[in-house]
Amino acid sequence: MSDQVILRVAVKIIVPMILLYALYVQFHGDFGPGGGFQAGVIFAAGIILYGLVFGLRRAQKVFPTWVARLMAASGVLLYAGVGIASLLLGGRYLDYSVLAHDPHHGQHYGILLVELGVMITVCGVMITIFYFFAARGRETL
Amino acid sequence: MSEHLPVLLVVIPLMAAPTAALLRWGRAAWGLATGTSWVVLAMALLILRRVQDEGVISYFLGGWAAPIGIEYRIDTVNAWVLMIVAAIGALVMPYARASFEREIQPSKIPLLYAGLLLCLTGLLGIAATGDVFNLFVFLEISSISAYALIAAGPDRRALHAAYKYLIMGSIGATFIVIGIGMMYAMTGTLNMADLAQRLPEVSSRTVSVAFAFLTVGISLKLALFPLHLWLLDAYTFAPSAVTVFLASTATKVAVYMLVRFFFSIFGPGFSLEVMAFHWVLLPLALIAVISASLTAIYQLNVKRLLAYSSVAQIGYMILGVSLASVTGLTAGLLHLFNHALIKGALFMAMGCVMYQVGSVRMEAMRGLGKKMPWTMAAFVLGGLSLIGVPGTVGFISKWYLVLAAVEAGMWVVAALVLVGSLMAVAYVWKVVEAAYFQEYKGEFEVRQAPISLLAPTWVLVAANLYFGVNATLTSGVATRAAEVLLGVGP
Amino acid sequence: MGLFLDIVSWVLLLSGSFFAVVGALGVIRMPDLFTRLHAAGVTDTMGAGLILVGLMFQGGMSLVTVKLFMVLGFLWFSSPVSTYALSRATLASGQEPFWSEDMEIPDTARIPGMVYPVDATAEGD
Amino acid sequence: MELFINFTLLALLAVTALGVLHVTNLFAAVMLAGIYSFLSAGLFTVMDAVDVAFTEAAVGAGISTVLMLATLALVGSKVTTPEFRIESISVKGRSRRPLLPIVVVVFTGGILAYGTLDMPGYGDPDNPVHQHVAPHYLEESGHEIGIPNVVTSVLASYRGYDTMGETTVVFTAAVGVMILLSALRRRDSYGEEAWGDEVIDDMDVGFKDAFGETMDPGLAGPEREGPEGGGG
Amino acid sequence: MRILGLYNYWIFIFLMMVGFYILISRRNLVKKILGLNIFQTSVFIFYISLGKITGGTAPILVEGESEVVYSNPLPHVLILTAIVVGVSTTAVALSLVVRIKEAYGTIEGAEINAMDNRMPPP
Repeated sequence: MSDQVILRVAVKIIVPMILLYALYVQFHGDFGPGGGFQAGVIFAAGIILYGLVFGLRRAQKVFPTWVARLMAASGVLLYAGVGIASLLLGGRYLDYSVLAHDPHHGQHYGILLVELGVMITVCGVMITIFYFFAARGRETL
Repeated sequence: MSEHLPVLLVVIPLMAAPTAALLRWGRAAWGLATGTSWVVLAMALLILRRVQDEGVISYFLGGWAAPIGIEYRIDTVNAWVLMIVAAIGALVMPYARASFEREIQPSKIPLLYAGLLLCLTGLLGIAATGDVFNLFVFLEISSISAYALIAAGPDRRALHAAYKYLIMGSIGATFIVIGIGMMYAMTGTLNMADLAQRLPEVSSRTVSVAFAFLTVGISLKLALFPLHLWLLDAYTFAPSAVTVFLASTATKVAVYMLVRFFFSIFGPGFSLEVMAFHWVLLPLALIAVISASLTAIYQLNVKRLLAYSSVAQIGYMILGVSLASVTGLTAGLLHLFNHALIKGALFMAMGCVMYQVGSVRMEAMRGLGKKMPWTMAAFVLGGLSLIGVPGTVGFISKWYLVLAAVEAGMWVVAALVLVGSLMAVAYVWKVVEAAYFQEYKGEFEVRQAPISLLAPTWVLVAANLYFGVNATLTSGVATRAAEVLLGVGP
Repeated sequence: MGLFLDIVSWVLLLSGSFFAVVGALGVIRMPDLFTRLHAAGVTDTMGAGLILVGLMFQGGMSLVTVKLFMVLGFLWFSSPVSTYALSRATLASGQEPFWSEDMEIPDTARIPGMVYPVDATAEGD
Repeated sequence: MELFINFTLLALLAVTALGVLHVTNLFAAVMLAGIYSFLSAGLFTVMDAVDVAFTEAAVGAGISTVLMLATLALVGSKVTTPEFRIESISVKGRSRRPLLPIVVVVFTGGILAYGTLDMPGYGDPDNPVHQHVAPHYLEESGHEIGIPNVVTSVLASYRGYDTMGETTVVFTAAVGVMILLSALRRRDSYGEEAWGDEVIDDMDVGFKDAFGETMDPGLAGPEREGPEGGGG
Repeated sequence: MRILGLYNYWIFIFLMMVGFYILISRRNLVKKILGLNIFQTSVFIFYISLGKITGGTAPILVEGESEVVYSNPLPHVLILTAIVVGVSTTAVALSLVVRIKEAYGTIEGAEINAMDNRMPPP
């Protein structure tokens, strides 16, 4: 269906708002409900919405498959890497207190990085899964 | 750095998995996976040695003390299971290269290594953790990767097998979650040691129900007799290397979970006296041994035959556990290790056959004794070990099992164990007969399996023989683990 | 003043709920998907809208009101679009509304390439 | 008031669950399952679990439903009618099917209900769960971690290792989906012919199905002389 | 009063069992997954209900007020993890269903079983 002007215009307006909202959820997670996981899902939902309306090919131009795959892997690596870093700095695994001169700041940095890792992985994974399902459908049709 | 070994053991394969998934070439992923698995094995051995020297290792993740944060708590039992899983992992990874290259589409191979590494991570995580919810999380890592790995098998029935496994596995996991939730509701904690302390104070109907749900949930993962149907198809249709890995590790870890929950968390007092679980598990284990062995005799597919045999062997392990004495538990825990060696060797031999012949049906075995002498010799030795011929590891575990049964005064049980062994003679003989006493009728030349497949197979066969002769090492550790579980001895 | 705001807010909340119920009834009672969509639209615009405005009065001059305002804006933007997409998908899947016999479908409302049964009967006559 | 909301939501949940059980069209079932997730998100909010509600709404009602719909687009949304099933393939023991699940379910539910008898009452502040570990989080996280959302503190720091496991689970799902769905499509080789019914009776087809694809053609063993699968 | 404190749990058990029943009684593969989802979601509800304190509020600390009663955050954290695990399982299960449909041409468990039974083991 190529002539869905209304949908396209609406999606063009909504998608940036969704992505922005995802970032809000990500960084507001310390003060209210939200966090890496929800943000990742919402971000992915934005891209998926774009893909649903504009088609898989255009979505993959905006957000290539390899990027999604890289994100899926690197989020986990970031999370585990924070653990390794705290280990190298002399703490226990995932002990954020050693990440900065002051345990309080260390915890803040740690949580920030870790939540970022969660968001990156979740976003990458959800988009990858959607791409794979959608690509399967295109072959069938 | 050595104090961080328990967590590094799990985190290193965890970090290797995404890296492997990003690699484009199967060989590179293979190198990474193999290297990782060997490092893991080295660490597991170090941990086992340290636990034996120094006693329980406790590691607070994130630096938060036990009930507040998550704890890794490694005693002899954990270290033993970690060693088994790591050892099989270290042998399966080198084996997987040739096997995957023959059975799997090339573009997917790096992903399969990632899957194997994740499965390894999950199993190690289950075995290392001292927190019940963390156990569930790692259980799911291993299960989800196992579903995908099984579905990668070449036959379309692999898909259905994986689906059935997924459904049963998810029911099992959900039951485990319900059990954990009820324990949490009564005690307010998730830490195993803390639970063990608090549960006796609140023993009640809720705790009994939690116990029941955990038992059923773990039995599903364990493929204990009436719940074993998923295992047959899963082992039959999975890619060869995956079958080797899952058959020799996944069910072992499930047995570990069972003994951990029964003996360490609920405590022998509650499990044995209040719930009397052994009177439920003992008959089931016996039925598993007899019926699965009997069915195995009639199988026309060797992988399926071995899968039935696995169900029977799981029966032996549970039999040992449900005898609930030091000797019985020792037999069960020894059989964890021994069965991993036996089934690893047998399934690896079948992987070699699959590689060269393309089928593991009984007809395909005809004349292979001459065509693939090393492969079939490995199978014969593994088979002897499965039967329990003296001089092999199989004998050691059967010996302890019969000893435990006699100790408990259950002569019938001891006799049934021997009957099970006789049945094993029957089904192993069927394969041997086809391989050595029938002529090869195929039209194309069958060659010897490549060395990269034969080497891991023979390492396992050699281990079968070595630990069969020199059993002091393994039985020593197993006995100590049994004593730890029952809370007797040092 | 506080009491007055409270009364206003409750009036809005209750009337919003009334529209929501009417919409729900419509969804159940209407004969086909398009008319049901029409009923559902009542819930989206009037029902949810009035309830949100009522809540804004409860929230007073705070961040909550700003957020509610954004929710309202989003709702009024997205619900017509989704209704439109839904009806269009229904048309594309082959269900057509109860066209009255002699009704003309204006060209602007047609989906290019789609065959309308009404035309077929008209031509047949 | 809270009780009333609670009760309404629970009743709606029950109706929706029964609806999923009842409807035969998969599309409707998927939408009802999405509604179920949404209602449970509402219930989570009532029970003060705002983070969980948020996640459930985003995941259960959002991503899950999208994935389900994507699947339905690929597999079709009609449940095959029973008549067709009997006609095409006879399944032995069909008549005893319906009884076993209901027995299992009633039994399981009964045991669970029995287990709740000794459970602490709902919402009671004296429950063991509120006495042991949780107070530490509520009282100490303020100065140990220093962020207001305790759930985030526990999630990312106290039980950060669990969350790492969770991230790995998500990644595992991606690996699994990639393994499964990057496969070459195999429909041409046997998907269609297996669908026709008389062909499958031929034993050799299965054998060819199993190995015709990935094995070397020469390696499928002596049984390869079977018919080439017949007309699909 | 005691029973009143427990009735919630019974409703959750009812919901769980409806999901469980869908899971084990339906033969359609997608329907089974829906049942699994409902089963798991109901277990989540059960967990969250454990953490609720009557009159409590969401566990987001309010500056300077010491009299606030917060609900227990630990079940929330556990369930956040469990939800993620659930959706991961669902994704893998659905891709399996897609592959099964391609390979067998159907997603009815009974038909697939019958097809499997007619094939010899490999």
